[in-house]
Amino acid sequence: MIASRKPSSGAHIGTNTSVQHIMWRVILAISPATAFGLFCFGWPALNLFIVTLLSAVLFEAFCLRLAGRIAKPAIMDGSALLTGWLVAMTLPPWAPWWIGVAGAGIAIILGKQVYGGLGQNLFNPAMLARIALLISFPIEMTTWPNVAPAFSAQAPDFIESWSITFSGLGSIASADAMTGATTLGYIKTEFSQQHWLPDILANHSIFLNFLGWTRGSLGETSALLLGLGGVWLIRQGVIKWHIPVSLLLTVTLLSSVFHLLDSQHYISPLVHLSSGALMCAAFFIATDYVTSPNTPAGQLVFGAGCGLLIFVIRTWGTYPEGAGFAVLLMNAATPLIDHYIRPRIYGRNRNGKPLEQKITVQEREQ
Amino acid sequence: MVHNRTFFSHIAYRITAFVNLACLMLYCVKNSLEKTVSEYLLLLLGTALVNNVVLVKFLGLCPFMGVSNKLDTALGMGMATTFVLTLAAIASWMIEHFILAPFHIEFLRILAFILVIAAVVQFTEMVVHKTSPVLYQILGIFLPLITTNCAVLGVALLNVQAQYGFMQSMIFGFGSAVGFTLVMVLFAGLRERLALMSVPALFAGTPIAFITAGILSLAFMGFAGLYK
Amino acid sequence: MLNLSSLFKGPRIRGGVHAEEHKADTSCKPIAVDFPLPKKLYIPLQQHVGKAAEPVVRVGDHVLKGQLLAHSQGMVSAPVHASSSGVIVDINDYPAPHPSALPIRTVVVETDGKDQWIEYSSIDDPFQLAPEEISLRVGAAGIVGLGGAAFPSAVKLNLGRESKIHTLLINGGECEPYLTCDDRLMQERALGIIDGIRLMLHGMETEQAIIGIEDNKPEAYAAMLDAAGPYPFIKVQQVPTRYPMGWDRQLIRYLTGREVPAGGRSADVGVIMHNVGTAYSVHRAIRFSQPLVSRVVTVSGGAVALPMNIEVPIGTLISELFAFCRVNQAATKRIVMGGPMMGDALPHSRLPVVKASSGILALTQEEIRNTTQQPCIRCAQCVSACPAGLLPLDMANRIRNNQLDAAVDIGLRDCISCGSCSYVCPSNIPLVQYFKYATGELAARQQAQHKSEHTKRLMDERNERMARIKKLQQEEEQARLAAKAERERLQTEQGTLA
Amino acid sequence: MYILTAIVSLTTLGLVLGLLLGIAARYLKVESNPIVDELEALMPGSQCGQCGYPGCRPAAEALAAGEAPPTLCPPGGSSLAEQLAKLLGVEIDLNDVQDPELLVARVSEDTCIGCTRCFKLCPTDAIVGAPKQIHAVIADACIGCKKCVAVCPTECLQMHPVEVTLRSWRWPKPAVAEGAATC
Repeated sequence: MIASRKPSSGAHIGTNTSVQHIMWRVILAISPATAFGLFCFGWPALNLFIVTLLSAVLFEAFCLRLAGRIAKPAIMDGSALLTGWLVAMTLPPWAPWWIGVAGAGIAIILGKQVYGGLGQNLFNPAMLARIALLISFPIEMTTWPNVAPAFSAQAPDFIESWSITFSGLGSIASADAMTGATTLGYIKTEFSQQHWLPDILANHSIFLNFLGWTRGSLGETSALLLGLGGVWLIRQGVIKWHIPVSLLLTVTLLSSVFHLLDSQHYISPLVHLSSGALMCAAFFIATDYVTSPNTPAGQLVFGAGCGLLIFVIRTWGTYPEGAGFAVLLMNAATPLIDHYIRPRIYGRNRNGKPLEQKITVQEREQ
Repeated sequence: MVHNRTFFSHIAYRITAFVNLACLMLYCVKNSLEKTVSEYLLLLLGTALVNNVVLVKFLGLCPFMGVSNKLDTALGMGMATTFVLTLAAIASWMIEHFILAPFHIEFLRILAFILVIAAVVQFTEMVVHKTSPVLYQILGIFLPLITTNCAVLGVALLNVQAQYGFMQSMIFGFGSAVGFTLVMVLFAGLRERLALMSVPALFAGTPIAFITAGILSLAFMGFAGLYK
Repeated sequence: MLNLSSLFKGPRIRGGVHAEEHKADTSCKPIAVDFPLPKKLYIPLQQHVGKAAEPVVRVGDHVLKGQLLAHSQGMVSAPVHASSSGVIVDINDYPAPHPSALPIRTVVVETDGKDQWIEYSSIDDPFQLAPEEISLRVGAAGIVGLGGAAFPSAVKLNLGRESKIHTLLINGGECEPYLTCDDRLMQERALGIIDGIRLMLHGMETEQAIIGIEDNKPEAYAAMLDAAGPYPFIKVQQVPTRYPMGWDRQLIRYLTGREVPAGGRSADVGVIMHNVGTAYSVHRAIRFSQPLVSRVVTVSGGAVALPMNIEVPIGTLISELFAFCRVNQAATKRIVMGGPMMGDALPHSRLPVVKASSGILALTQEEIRNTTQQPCIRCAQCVSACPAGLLPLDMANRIRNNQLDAAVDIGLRDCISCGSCSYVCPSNIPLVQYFKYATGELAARQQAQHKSEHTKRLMDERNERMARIKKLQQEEEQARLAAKAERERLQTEQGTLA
Repeated sequence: MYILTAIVSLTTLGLVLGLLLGIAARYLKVESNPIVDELEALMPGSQCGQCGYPGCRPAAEALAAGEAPPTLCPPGGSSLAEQLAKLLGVEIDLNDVQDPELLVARVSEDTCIGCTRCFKLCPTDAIVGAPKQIHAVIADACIGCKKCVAVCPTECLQMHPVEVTLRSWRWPKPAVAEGAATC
């Protein structure tokens, strides 16, 4: 009767969840939105998507080999795939291939492996990659192609898409006819030319925007699908509701207050909520385990902080989309939130001193 | 956890001390107020976040890297620097307007400013040594080093360069100090978590701290354009 | 998924996990009493919290069932009795039922098969006895907490009487998966338990008792309800099923709404808690003055062909118990004494059953939590699972980096090692082992500190003694020199006189 | 003309500030450095000298002055190193400080001739015995300083690791997941 030599303690039984289990379910949750995005933007988007995923996995394998650890298990747990997927989702659909590779490189190497692999990074790798690219390659990162469903007339066919991805947009003649600004970018440029709200959004339909039929990043156009994926993930218990709810609530509250005060200068909450980037940030980027606080109260504060920063940057900042910066800044604040917001320990008050609930003898007499 | 809660009340005590100091200053120059309060609030936010003295103007990097491995010491250092910076901003404005300008000896500006800053730092050192010897022991060499902190002299010179009035230069000094403390505390939280991680040996210690500081400054660029 | 309903219904519950119970295969069968008397019984002298018992018998003595083998020593201790009649063959060191299986002084009784009780006088009305007499008899019967803590019950009874507690709590929770011995005990011997509770109330001079039973044991609840019918001061209450509901402070907070202060005892909030098994053995001890010589043990697990609850004499070897229940030895990957969440993994089965072993599990590879560790992804499932409100991931992080004091700062002392965090961890990190290692390490450092203070005192005393001796020698030296000089002076004077 | 005003203004400024600092210095007087006493209180105080300083007080002063690392005291082991580092606010690498391997002397009865040389030397009087009688070592008092082993003529005094009993058994530290970066 040989039992394990090494004495093992703690619970001898366990839930059979594992890291792979969680990662694959998150990937499942974001696949509908990505599929819709790939459908909207056709072949070039698919090329970019595959290039980004591949380079993410290759970079991860390379770093693990460099660190002298066998790469196979770490690759199989899907974390590199998920990071690459999220980076791809935030890129402009027709971006050149080297944007995808650079994004994946920054996310995996600088965002994760430098800190020591899974579970050790301080900042969300996908957002780090997006911000680094946005600041270093402003042109490539802000050319938004029109929605051209895969098999419709104006969609580039397979060969054309190959040239778009691998030799840049300049290669095809009618490049500028095919691109334009996203809703938020358009509003910001209009504001700078002193046109005010009611007439800018005259022909803009919030519902189409919400569905995802608009210019935008590869996987972040359809707020509806992202929202559904997020709710499913909460139902599955993979993420908690605290961060998405407090983030969306803060953005809606702030935007409705400002919209009521001055509807000419501040866009309505519906326009805010219909942007896919906000939904993706709320459900998939801000709720990244490693870089968000670990207590529900802390998560509420984290979500509110993200919402506030997103609103501030979108309204007054130079960059149209504030989600990336907001999440990075709040990731920097997460250790502080964890340090000061802790659950109350049983038998201790908020300051950690034992409770003075001792029952005096007289009290027991009556 | 136990000690940081008492430290929390310690900070609250210091903040209230600064607040009534600020109110006192505000009161004695109230009549020279020509700008509205929201103007000052915007200036404060602008200096603290938008052009943050450490992450955007890259001033005061040596204490930022040197003292930020523990949250309490970072907070202590931030408080000490705030105390020095605000006093230095006020003193430098006075020297500029009452001594240098009337006698046209602007060429002595840096010398005079350094003299005042050194005095203020020496005074702060005595205060810290008296109030909390533990903090004094932990900050060690970095406390007198505030004199050479380029943020302190930098802010004083920027005040003069931007021809800020008395109120504005004080708000500018206080704002950049708040920005400094905010970033110090954020960075200290990050480094405390880094210390518990198994970072690859190649990056362990200072290299990973530099990378993190770089990413933090990248994140602060999000505030660009918020305030001209 | 946490069932959120129980969260809102009882706002006073926090954390905990919902483990699948695996109780079905043993909770339907009655308690088996047909266990063949083993040839040898290995009865350890230390089966309780506190000092080990001191043997009063010698090798070769013939003893009867229930006869005192070793009396208790000091304040917190419990006597040990013979589980069956026979001859003492050895009093020596044998492996203890502990993960390390290190030796412990054990009395080995070779049974003669007669299983003859020592003569005892059953008293007619125990309620005439003085309360102190009740806790004296409970102590003499060697009764300890049967829930797994094995704290001598007499000490608790005295503590309860002195601190005038107002409620006696009976823990019928049995929240650990696989274990059903309390459940069957309540269903079959409810009257004995109620009688034991009344005796304990009398012994502690308290007015009311509350029995907490998890709502996944309806038959036990029904049996206890009608057994407690005639006594209004004994209330039976259902509690939500969520591990660790059986943790005394969780039950106290749920049933009485009060929280035991950290570092304090449950008596500080006027409550004492006992297990249902303890109540039953108090009933047998006072009514029939039968010491604690046997207990109901749940034998279950994937590798057990005949899982059952069985009344077993204390000191039976687990290997014999496994043989009786036809356990498939090859399939057994881990033997666990106690519940699967808090129990100890035993290295082999040639270890005796003791007073605190509420269950013996033979787990197969599928049932065991898989041990391939992965890095912590800070998913904070353990934070929401911790009933004491701690941060298991941060504590484990600090312990891994040898910062034990930092781990104590964020609440290591309040960890009850209930296993909920390592149960839910998707990366299979042995969190509870980190905390047990850290607590053990801190205790070791505490001892080293005491030892260094002790040796410092010894050194100082020795140095003083040496200094004193040297001073004495110097004084003698001077005295001798002075005497010599005196003698010489005398001689010179005599010389001059002569 | 400028030189004169420059010199005058700067000197007056210096004098005024010096005056202010002088006044402040008197109010904010601080006596001796309290840190040294705290450090010494933490030390085991066995004046063993293994840290290279003649005693615990000089070692504490060196620590306060920053000349010595907090890991200077081997008997204190990692717990003392951690406490010293916490008080001094210094960052230390705890893994290379191993706790001293606990050794205890034991007399093998058959070869002891009762020469009493060892128990005269033992700093903590841990060895008991009389001339021509077999000696014995009290395990609790022995600090493993190995002085007696050197002086025993018949080599009967040997150092043995303290053997683990059920009470002193400790849970081992779990192995770090091989998945996490081990380098």
